[in-house]
Amino acid sequence: MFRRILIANRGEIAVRVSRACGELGIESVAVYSDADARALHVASADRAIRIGPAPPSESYLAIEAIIGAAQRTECDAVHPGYGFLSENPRFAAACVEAGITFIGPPADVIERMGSKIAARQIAQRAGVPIVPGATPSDQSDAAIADAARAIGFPVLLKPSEGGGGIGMKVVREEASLLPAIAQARREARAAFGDGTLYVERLVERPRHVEIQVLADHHDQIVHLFERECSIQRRHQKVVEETPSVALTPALRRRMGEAAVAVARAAGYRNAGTVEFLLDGTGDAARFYFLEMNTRLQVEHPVTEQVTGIDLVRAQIAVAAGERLPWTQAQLSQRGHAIEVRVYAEDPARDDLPQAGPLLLYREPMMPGIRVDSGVVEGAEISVHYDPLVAKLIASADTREAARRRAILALRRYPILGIRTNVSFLLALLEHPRFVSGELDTRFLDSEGESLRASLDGDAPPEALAVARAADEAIRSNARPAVHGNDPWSALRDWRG
Amino acid sequence: MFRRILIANRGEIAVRVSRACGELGIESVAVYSDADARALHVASADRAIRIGPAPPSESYLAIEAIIGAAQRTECDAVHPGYGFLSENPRFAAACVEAGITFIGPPADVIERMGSKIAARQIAQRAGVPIVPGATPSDQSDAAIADAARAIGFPVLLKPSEGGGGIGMKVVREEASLLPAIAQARREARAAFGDGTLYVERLVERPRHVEIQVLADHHDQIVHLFERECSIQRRHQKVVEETPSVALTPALRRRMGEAAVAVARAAGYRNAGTVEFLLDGTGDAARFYFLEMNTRLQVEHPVTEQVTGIDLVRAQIAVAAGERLPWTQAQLSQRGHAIEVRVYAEDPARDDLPQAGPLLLYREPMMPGIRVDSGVVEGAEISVHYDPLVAKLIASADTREAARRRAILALRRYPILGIRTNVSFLLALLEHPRFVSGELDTRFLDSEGESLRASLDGDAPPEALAVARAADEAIRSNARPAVHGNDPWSALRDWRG
Amino acid sequence: MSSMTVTPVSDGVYRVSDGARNWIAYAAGPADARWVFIDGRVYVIDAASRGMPRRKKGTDDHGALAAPMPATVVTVNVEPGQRVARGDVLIMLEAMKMELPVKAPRDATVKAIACREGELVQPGFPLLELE
Amino acid sequence: MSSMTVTPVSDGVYRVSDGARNWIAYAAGPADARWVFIDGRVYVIDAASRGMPRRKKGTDDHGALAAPMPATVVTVNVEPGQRVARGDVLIMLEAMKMELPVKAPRDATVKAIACREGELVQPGFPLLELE
Repeated sequence: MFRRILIANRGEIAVRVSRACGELGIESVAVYSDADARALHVASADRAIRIGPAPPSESYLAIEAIIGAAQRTECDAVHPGYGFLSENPRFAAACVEAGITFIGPPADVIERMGSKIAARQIAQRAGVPIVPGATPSDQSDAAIADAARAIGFPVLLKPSEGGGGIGMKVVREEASLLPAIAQARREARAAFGDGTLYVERLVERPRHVEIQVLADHHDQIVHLFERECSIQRRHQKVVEETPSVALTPALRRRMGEAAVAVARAAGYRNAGTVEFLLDGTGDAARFYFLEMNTRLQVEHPVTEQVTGIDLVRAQIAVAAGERLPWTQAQLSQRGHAIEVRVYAEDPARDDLPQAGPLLLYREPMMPGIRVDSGVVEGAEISVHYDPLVAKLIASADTREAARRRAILALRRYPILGIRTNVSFLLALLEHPRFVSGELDTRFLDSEGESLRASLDGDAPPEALAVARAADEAIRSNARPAVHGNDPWSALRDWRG
Repeated sequence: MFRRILIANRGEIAVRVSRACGELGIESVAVYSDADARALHVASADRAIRIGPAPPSESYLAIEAIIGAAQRTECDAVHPGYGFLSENPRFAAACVEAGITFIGPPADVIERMGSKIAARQIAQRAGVPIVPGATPSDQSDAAIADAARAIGFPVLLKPSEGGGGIGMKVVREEASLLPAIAQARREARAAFGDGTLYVERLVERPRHVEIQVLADHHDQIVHLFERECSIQRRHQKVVEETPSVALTPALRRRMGEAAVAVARAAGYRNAGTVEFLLDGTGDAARFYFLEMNTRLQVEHPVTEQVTGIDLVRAQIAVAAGERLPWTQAQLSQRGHAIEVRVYAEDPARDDLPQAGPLLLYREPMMPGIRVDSGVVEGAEISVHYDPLVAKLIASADTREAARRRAILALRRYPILGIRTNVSFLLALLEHPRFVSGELDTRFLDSEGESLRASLDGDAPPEALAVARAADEAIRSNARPAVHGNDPWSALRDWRG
Repeated sequence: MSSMTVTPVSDGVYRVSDGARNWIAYAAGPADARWVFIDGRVYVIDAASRGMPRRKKGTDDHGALAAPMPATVVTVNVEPGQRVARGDVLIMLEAMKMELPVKAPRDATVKAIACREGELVQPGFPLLELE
Repeated sequence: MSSMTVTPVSDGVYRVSDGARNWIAYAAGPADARWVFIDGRVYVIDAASRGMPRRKKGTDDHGALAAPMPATVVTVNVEPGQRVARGDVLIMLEAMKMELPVKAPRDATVKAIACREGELVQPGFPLLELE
């Protein structure tokens, strides 16, 4: 087992990993930028080392600085968390060159699965379907129309160079096909200076369902079942849960086997996630490989809650060469878990990210509630990094009980000083379509406005009464302005 | 289902029950004494009602006051928590008379199982063994000696009127029997004015293992497996866990069936616990019925964590007439959970209870950690009630992982302003006998001193450095003396 | 309006009661922007208007649109004199790894543009003016 | 002694570093009894002796034994003039549902008894005096 692990990340995931190290008796080393000198992830680790100024490119993305820190602190492994360098094959390779174990898959696997084209080829070779589609080499109207007919309606015409939905056209029947091709080509040319079109089968109302896999260095691969992450906005997940209401035991087994097949074909090692688009629900549903994330996911806790497996501990054990201690048959799902992501953002203003001090911040502590966070009251949500404040995970025996538990916990989760999406999450958890589980990846596009509309409202009498009482309390008892002028700068170098 | 439940308790269990109500969409009504007007359990409920002055006899034990409060707030049920009136048959009967459902067993069952003699008779009728023993009607030396021989060595001679270990004599062989009888009789007479002796089989190094049962009003009874509570001191449990390392599947099944048999023989309803003394470990072990607790236990969370069942929710559902939703075969244990009780007491001074303000109080929030508490930073641990601050429950896939997790969490559980047993609990969790699971009910008697001895120690340099830094911080930033003079008394009756 | 009793529980935590219902509430912040949390909702209540609350709105629509936070100007999509419709994205900012569209709060004509692409702007910095 | 750097994290929370090791620490309380928590241990450090800490002991052994907290006197087990041995239970108090034995801190003779059974005593109240 490792003696000392450097955690090449910040925020909640750095705290999460350092706790796993603590439980394993491994020393943890935090790295931090100047903006994070007072961050919880730094204080939580057994050692801490500055790696650069606030901008990620000069700190959390600076491969040399991080490798140097790991060498100076004599770490024998590096955990990359998620985001930042976690899917950077150059970083994984640099760790190996420096004689440090990278807790994740080998660099070549990261590279391979990081290429959408290569990853899809691997999936296809493993017999796992991808969404049917092609960029016809003959880009004439007739050739594109033939390609569309071969794929079958409804189809999506996309600029080959595009992204983010710009210039996409849905074609549902033969009659509108040729006009749509012409229009799509014009728009593609206008937006990207290139009229080449990609033709793809349109999956209507798809769900995002992903499978967690775990592979050791002894050719054993298991999956830890699914997570449904259909509630997303601009490709950012907001709510995740497991099990998915859309899966039946047979479908779950098929998807699990497909994910393991992809991992095996890729030569995968450690924890990873195979993302699928799910078309329909139940035994008759079709699923298509989307991509593979070669790292721990933000939403890993729902899997931990429902399987009883600690994924971070498993990652460390696998990286240290241990065998997976369970066979597929020994793994099971029990109960239901829902994760909601608490973001520093203002739902009333286009989800504008918020930065500022947490004047008051109290996490709800109740049975079945887990909060993974990297902040404490008085901390500052920095403008430099992503606005995730915390993940709240509610677990219970049924989906409905977990949903109610999440609601109760959010109602007891005061975050003051910056706007957050807590009230938005509450409205979402109470939306009839969420209650019934009728989800698809466009849920927030179609329901977001109505959810936001429910947020406005004047302060009720009880809030006004508290505001007044707080006047009195603050007058007699001035609470420290922790984040006003800095009384701390004089505190260095006390001799102990 | 109920519309509104009055919680006839305070502290962590009142908070726990009001959260279960919130999850079920049932309104909760808190009761409070004058000492608890600012308590968390009061603020956490949907309604709150004062029931009397601080002494329990005039508030939390005042049956009339509580029934009156339930009637005034139009509650249709009462949850008694544990302690206070939870095992008082007059209270259960008074609820029924007032037309209010008592969430617990019927009054006559409470009464029957509250009598040690009646409870043992029920157990024996149900075919469940009790520790062999008798009070010979002939109290001559010869008759007592015959009784001792019949029971078999080692035996315990106890004053029939006694309690708390005073005047007890252990006899291991024939040779010392008659002198011991004479001495025990003398001591019994001196201590209690009555020399009548009770002769009992001595169970050496017994474990305390209890079985959780749950019975609905449709004759269905299940058990939710065991809890081992051998770590206790003066009959107060300190650490509880499940599963017990002493049980094998066969023994677990036998004990579970015995507990269900006792519950069935008693006409039991709702959640209850059958306590056993366990002699030995594994398939060959013997177990003896001790008593039945006709209420929720303090240590119920470990069962919840390992079975995935919410016991408080189940109590409410059963009291509302619902059927148990699972058969025995559907219930299972997964992983391991350890609960440690955090008490306001000073381990360095004979565990003297501590009262005072929580100057700083931050609960550790990490994966697999649950803290059930009834306090927040700034609250006051009152002299009037029991010194339990919180219960910390660590869950993981193995006992060792749960133990390490509990240790890590206690190391991140700052409680300042009053002494607590946190450092004692840490020493206990690291004791080689705890690590290996070699427990018995005299563990703390035999190991307590050595555990306490490890607690002393001067402040290390890092603590001194922090104390100095805090001087600076406090000078520039005077933190409010929340519990100094009362600036709050003027805050009543704001018009909102 | 009903009579409210406020009982402090601890630092920043209050119990509010209207005689029947009971709430746990949290408050913090300065008098001119007191933050209050009750039951999952946050209210920012200003001192002057205690009893006359208003949700603080982002950019007051006085013609000038300002940066809401430190951000980089990614694109400026309009020119002075251009007619814009309510909801049009006028400027795209980037901060905290996310794109932040600055939208027209109403139909209007662009009067002046006060930033350029690539520029780092501070909160409150006027980005452009509408007529 | 090594050089310690203390960095505040937030209200009452500090990071301490000796250049190699790192700790998260919590502090609260007045200068004459500053409570510090590090790694599961609590230290109460007085101002006068910063750098010369002592664990605050309960009853200073000046002969008089005092009640540690508000409590009821359940039994008085000794009489004036009686010889007692270290560890003997002299008085049994009850508070917070628990019995609190007041034990002899050393071998001594009871000089005077200042309380009686059933009495409610306040913290610091002298219960009895040893010679």
